[in-house]
Amino acid sequence: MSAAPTEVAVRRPGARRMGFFTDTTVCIGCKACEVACKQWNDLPADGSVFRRRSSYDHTGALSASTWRHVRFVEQLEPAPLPDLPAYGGGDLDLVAAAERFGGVPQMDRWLFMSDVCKHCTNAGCLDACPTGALIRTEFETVIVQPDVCNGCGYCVPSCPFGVIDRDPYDGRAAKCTLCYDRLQDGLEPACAKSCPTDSIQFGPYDELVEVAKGRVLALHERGVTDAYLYGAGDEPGEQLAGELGAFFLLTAPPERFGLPAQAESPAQENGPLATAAGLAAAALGLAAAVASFARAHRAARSGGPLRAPASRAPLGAHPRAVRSRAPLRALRGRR
Amino acid sequence: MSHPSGPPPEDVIRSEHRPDDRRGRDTTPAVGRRGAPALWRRAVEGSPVALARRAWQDARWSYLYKDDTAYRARDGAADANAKVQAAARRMRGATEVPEGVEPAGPFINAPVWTWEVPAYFFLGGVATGSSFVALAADLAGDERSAAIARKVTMAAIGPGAPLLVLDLGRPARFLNMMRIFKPRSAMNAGAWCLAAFSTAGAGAVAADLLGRPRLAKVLGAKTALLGTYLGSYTGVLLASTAVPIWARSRLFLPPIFVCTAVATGAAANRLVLAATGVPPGHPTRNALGTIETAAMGAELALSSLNEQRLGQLADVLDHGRAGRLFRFAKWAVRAGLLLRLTRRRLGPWQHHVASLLYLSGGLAFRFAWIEAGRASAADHDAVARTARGKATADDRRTTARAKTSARRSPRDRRLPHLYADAIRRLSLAVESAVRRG
Amino acid sequence: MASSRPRIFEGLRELPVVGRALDWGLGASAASRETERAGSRIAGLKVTESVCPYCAVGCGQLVYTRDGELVDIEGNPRSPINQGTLCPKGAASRQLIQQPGRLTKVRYRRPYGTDWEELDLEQAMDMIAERMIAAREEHWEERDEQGWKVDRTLGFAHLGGATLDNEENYLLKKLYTAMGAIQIENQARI
Amino acid sequence: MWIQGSSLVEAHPVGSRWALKARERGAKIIHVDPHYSRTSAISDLYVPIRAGSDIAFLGGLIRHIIETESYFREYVVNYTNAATIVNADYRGPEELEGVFSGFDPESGTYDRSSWMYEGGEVAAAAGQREHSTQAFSDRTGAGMMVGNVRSDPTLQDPRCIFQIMKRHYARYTPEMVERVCGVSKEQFLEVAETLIANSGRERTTMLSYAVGWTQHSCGVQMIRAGTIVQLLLGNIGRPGGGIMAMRGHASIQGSSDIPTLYEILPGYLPMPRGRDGDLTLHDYVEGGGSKRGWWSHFDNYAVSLLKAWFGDAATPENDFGFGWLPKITGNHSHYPTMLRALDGKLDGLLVMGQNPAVGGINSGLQRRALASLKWLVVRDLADLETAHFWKDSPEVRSGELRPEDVGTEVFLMPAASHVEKAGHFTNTQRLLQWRDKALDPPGDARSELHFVHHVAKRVMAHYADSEDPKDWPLRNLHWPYAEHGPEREPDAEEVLREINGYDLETGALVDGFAQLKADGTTSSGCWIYSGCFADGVNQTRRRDPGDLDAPGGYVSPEWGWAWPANRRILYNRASADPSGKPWSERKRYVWWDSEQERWTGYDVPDFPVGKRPDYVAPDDAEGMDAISGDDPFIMMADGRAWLYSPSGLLDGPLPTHYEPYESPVPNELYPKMGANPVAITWAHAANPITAPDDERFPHVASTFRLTEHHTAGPMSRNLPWLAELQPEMFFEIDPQLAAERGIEDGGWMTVTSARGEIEGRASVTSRVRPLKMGDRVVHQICMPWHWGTFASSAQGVTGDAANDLIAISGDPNVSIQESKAFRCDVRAGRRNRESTERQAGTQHAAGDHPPEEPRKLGQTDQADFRGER
Repeated sequence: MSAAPTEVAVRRPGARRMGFFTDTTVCIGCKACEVACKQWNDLPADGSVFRRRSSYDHTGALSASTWRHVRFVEQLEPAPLPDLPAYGGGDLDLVAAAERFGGVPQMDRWLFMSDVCKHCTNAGCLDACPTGALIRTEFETVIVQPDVCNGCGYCVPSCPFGVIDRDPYDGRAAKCTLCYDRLQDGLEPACAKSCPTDSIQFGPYDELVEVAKGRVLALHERGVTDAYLYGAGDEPGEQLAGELGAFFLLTAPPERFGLPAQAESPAQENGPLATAAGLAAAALGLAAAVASFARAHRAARSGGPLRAPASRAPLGAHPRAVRSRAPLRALRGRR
Repeated sequence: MSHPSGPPPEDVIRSEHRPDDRRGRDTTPAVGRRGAPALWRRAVEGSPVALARRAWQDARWSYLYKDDTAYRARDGAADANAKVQAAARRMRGATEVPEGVEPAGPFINAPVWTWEVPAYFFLGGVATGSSFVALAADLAGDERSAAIARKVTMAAIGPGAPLLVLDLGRPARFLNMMRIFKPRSAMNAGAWCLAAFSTAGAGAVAADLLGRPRLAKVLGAKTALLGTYLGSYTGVLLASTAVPIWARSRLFLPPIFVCTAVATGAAANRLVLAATGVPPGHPTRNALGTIETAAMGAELALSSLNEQRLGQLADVLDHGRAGRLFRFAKWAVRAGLLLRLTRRRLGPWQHHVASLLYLSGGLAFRFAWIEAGRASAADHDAVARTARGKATADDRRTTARAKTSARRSPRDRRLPHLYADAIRRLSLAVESAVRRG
Repeated sequence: MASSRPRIFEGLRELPVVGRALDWGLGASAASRETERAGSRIAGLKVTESVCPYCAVGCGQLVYTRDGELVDIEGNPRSPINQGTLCPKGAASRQLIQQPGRLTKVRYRRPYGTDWEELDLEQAMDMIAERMIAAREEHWEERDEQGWKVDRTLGFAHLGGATLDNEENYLLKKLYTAMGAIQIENQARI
Repeated sequence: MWIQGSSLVEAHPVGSRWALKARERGAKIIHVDPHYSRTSAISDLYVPIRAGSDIAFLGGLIRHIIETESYFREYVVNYTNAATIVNADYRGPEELEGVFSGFDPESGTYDRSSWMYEGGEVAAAAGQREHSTQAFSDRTGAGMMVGNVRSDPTLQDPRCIFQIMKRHYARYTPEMVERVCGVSKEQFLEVAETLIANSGRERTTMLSYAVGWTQHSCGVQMIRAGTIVQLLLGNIGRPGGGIMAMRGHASIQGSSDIPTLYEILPGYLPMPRGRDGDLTLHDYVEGGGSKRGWWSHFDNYAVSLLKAWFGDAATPENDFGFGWLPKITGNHSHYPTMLRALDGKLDGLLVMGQNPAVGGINSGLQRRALASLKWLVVRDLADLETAHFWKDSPEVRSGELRPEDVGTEVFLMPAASHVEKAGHFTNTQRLLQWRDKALDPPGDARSELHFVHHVAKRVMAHYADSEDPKDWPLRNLHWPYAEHGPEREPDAEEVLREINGYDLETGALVDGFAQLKADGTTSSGCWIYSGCFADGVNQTRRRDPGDLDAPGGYVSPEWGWAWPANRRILYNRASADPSGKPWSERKRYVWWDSEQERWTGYDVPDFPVGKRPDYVAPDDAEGMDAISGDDPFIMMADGRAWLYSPSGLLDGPLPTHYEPYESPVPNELYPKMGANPVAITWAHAANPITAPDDERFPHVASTFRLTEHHTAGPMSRNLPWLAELQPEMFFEIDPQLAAERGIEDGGWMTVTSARGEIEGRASVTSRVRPLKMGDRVVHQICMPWHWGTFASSAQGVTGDAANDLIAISGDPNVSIQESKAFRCDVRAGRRNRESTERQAGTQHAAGDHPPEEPRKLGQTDQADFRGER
């Protein structure tokens, strides 16, 4: 499915939904996409640290200055270790294992996956943005308008995929634009263009989905039964954020790649219920306040247990209150 | 927001670069710029890109896996879709993370908000509560208390807006918050509500000072009604995120926040009124006492109920900074309740202390929830499990009804567009002014 | 699989007024003028066809320049070798040319000097030529120790060439051989 | 598709584009490598092997193919020298305990006469017994008399090459492979069966290697062994077959074709070698040329080159100036030159786009050598270790070198980048591709073309009126290049025209080397490139890919220009059977068109187009006439591919397994003969080598490349976008060894060798595995070598240089060092002194031989280890 036309902010005749199909089974983990993205969008390197147990991934995650990020998953064969979990890799302290079992498990697979903004149909960031900086384009992608964003940071926790982030120095939120500027001139996005093995494929969304389905079937025939699409081709009830504009072909559970098994725009999923609950509670609170006031005062007037010493005189004339006028006057005086 | 000290490294490199005088050629290092894509303008408007085929033809031309490969099955099998869907279901359908898979985070980004936001939440709550009190007092006929409560309301909400501005990454662009009206975004709605609330509240106070009690009453009532959203939307705001601990509390967070708001509002007013000479045993004071106690009681009840149903997710509520804050808040509240419910021995101060304890407890709760969110976002297992477990929790009752949204052909709204653009320009103008100044 | 569609939201969207309200602020009103004018910065620029300077695959590159300034380098889709793609190094080659620390003046370090000095290009060329000539004269061998005719100098040597153009290597080998220098080597030995 | 001794994906990511496409077309990818790399990740079959044991593995394949009779018999009999009978007194290592007949332990060299074909003989070209790379011509049997060699097409004769091979590899059984290489029998057989199943008429297998093979003490023989397998399976000269040398630099192929190498002239003409008495052009041609095959035109190429260099001054009377060319008398390659420098015997060094201070083997020694130069010229884009050694280097940090004590005068010159000058690169497939100039270089940055041109002008001016005969070449150097623009830049196309060559009578450009003559009426700067300017068009600038989807469209003959004569696949006549029909319709490439009586196909036929397949060369024929119609390998004197190499190699006619000269294990096959007996090392205290019995360095180390970095790093370490991708030097180590040594993943560890010690991060991973070799377990440590100690950019990254650990040595044929297998030890934690501190001062304590004189491992003695003991 595609986004509601009411969401589309820029309209151009004949514009179709465009997207990415990232096929991890042909990814070679070269990181060309990461660099090509930084080159075209002129983004800075964000620090060089050697990250332990990170295989060849030293840039960590998507950020305000890293819009493509390649994840590395070292998956091991159970043999020769007796009680090695079905999926090895990052879960296992190899040194400890070597000490415990005196064995070294074989590499089973080394999986590479180039992560990117998903350009969701139901986009959490888009729903959250209070300024309209985030918009849905004519290609049904989701972009931040740098001249509008005021860095409120609400989109950051609203993204179920941890994509968009606020730059600590610049103060604005930033993420992949699917090279909105290049698309205007019929150029494919920088990462897709550079990808040496076409692991990142770019094109009209519906065509990509057809290619992807064919790929899954082909892999199944070859015995790669783990292959599945993440974010496209699902039944309406089962879609990820109403289908992802940038979807993936994976061969391991999504958690291996830091992807949620299911996702939805938080605002759409929780907003209505929460608002209802909140308003109800508030109404209740207000009512309760009014009620307890009414009760107290009625009781006071009817000389109930809360009876004030003096008779029906209005509050202002209350003897003790008279004594305590000074502060009140002082209050006025200050004005 | 909190900025790292000093300029970003790439700016340092650029600033250290000495341009070469002898040759015109620009030798500034290409080390990138932050926060936005590079220039989105054509070098020559209306002219194409040299040596590039139009309409993404390059993408197709260079496409690697053509018909000469077995890259994909082409004969569209009848059950193709079913197979593809089944494959996905196998891998991500189960409600538990597969055995032996350690979720490899990070999955989501933690909220970037700093102290200003919870502080605002607290003050907003106090203001909401006060507005309620004002209305209640009015209706109960205690006009002077109402007038004071309205002043308290404004005193509380006054710093709210500045705090919000402070938290922005680009404070000078704060106006953009009202560039559009977008009910879908709790923050946008909240901003509008805050504006309306403050205006109404200010109006009411003004009316009081000008001795127009009737108008004051009306505006006060308006304020209180707006308060019903102002007091609850902060909870909605957090609940409408991907942060597990917030999202999974979507039915509880807003009520909890309302309770805190009412309680702290009442407590604040109780103290102020006492200070302004409303005697002990005065019905207003009594009412306020009842309200704050009841609200705080409800808050505690809801919180613990929520913790119960959150199960493992709630771990972040007991650990780290969030845990400490929560513990403090709870003990403060419990102590308050205790003081309230025991027979008074320490004179009027016993109840004042209780009110103070409620206030500090309320404040602590706000900070605690933000901290909890940060911790929860960093808890990879929690995020992964939450995503897997969507079928559980309160969704279970919702009936399956897959229906795509109606296709309404949207009318191009000219006026909002012009307004939005005006605001944007204004913001940019303010920003450049600030930059210059 | 557990359904995650936000049915409440979808449901609300169906409603007449509320439904419409849910989409307020999302349409055309949100787009800024800048966004509507967006386009690729290389549109209308001069392009030059080149070849990647890193490994030996020989990927074609397109170099976009604006009045003598480098704007963008990307793969050449017409090249049958890379079809527009590049590896991370090739994709970074704009930064190679505009790298921090790129030299634009001759740096000179005098014997026993403790720091760099700047040197005029022509003067540097003169000094280098003098030294090459001196080394040639000083170490000229007409015959080697076993009396064989060798007509050469072992006074100076050359390293490098695998990153140079063939034209450059050709002239280097031509000049060195004419000078009688034979210790000419490059990375092909490694 | 078979990848061994190369990591295609890591070093040539875009090359792997086509590997992936092949995989999606059903190809199987096999990767044999010491460590599991990104190449292994895309392979169907990954086989871990002990670094340096490849020949045992390949020999095992050869044996398996022969024993199981699964070789491509028709191909082997007709296109290779399998049937040829060899000299009666040839003896192989099986008989002589690890050496071939003719070994002289005294000099550690071979007298190769006994290796000859029966009836053949080698005209001894000048100085062939020296330890330096043999000329290309020599390797192709130049100067061979092969007129009346006998052969036995039934392959039964005990002295025919096929039978010799059979005996030679008889002991290379799967069990032996397991014991030597640590490759399990099952995996070995799987590889063998896959190769066999994918070779023959209908299918072909491509073999890709790189420096993982060349950088060994028997590197050339490893490649030969791979060649033999490919020939037995009929995979040479056919589409989807062949042997791909994946080269590492943009124009490293070009810099060998038009060499900045000491022992060859452009087009692989041998550099003249000094000898007793004058060497005339005639002697030179006699020694280098050949009566038969393509090299019979040797004189045309030599004379045309001299005409290109000395123009009108080169006349038949003065032997075209040949006599004035400098002559080599020994090994003047990179390492001996640096060793001379180390001993203060070298005045100056010009370095252009190379970083020996990091990329040079035993880089500590290289840096010390730089410090003892009088002057040093470095041309590069930015400052780098080689120019900076005196200011900051491990030696400076350790206090061994103090700037105020280093007398080297350094010129660091700004160079123009690839888009700031025009010119052409030759890529790894021999494809010449032109680059247009996109923008001017900044400031004083200039192209090397500009540099050499203006230096040349100064030098020639200095000698303009010298009387000294030795200055003749400089007085008469043909240097006509016009200058353009304010920077007075020469025009690269003018140079390319000279390389292509002229017909000096008409002044027209020649269309190919067939037109070159020996009478001085033609000129050509590099005969194999002749034709790159055919029809007066810069062929290297052609940019028409053609229709890639058409049959044979993948050849793209109109894109760039490939030497020779725009041929994309060499020896492509072999893609057709002896009768000229394609072996397989599916794999048709070049075939005989009987209607038009000519060879035709997708590519330019690598064969005389008119020569009928059934032409039989008469025994007394000379030149190309001596090549029969079914002899596809026209560069070889006998038109056959050589399974057995009677000439051209210094360490044996057949590859045989020797251990790396630094190996922790004995040679299972030839216990008496550990390493290659004729491999070169240089005795120098600063270049110690670990003795076989030395227990201190029990592990095998090997180096590899990363996708994110380029060679010695200046082109990648200083670019923030690349630096952040691989920020620190690291070592890949297997968990078992890590557990033993208490090394933890991500923590610091130190690797030590006889040369030095370097630190880096530990990457504890299953990507390297302990190898079971029979009852012995060997641990391998794999490390990238891209880091150096200096960064020219604030966001650049630094680290220890792997080459600080490695010793200078040499393959006997090409004197390339053994850097892919050496001995080391590891420990947890950081090093407690500078990487090369242990070697401080050794440059002054030279060994007992003049260091530039190479030594043979065959005659290794304790002196070699004095530096250590």
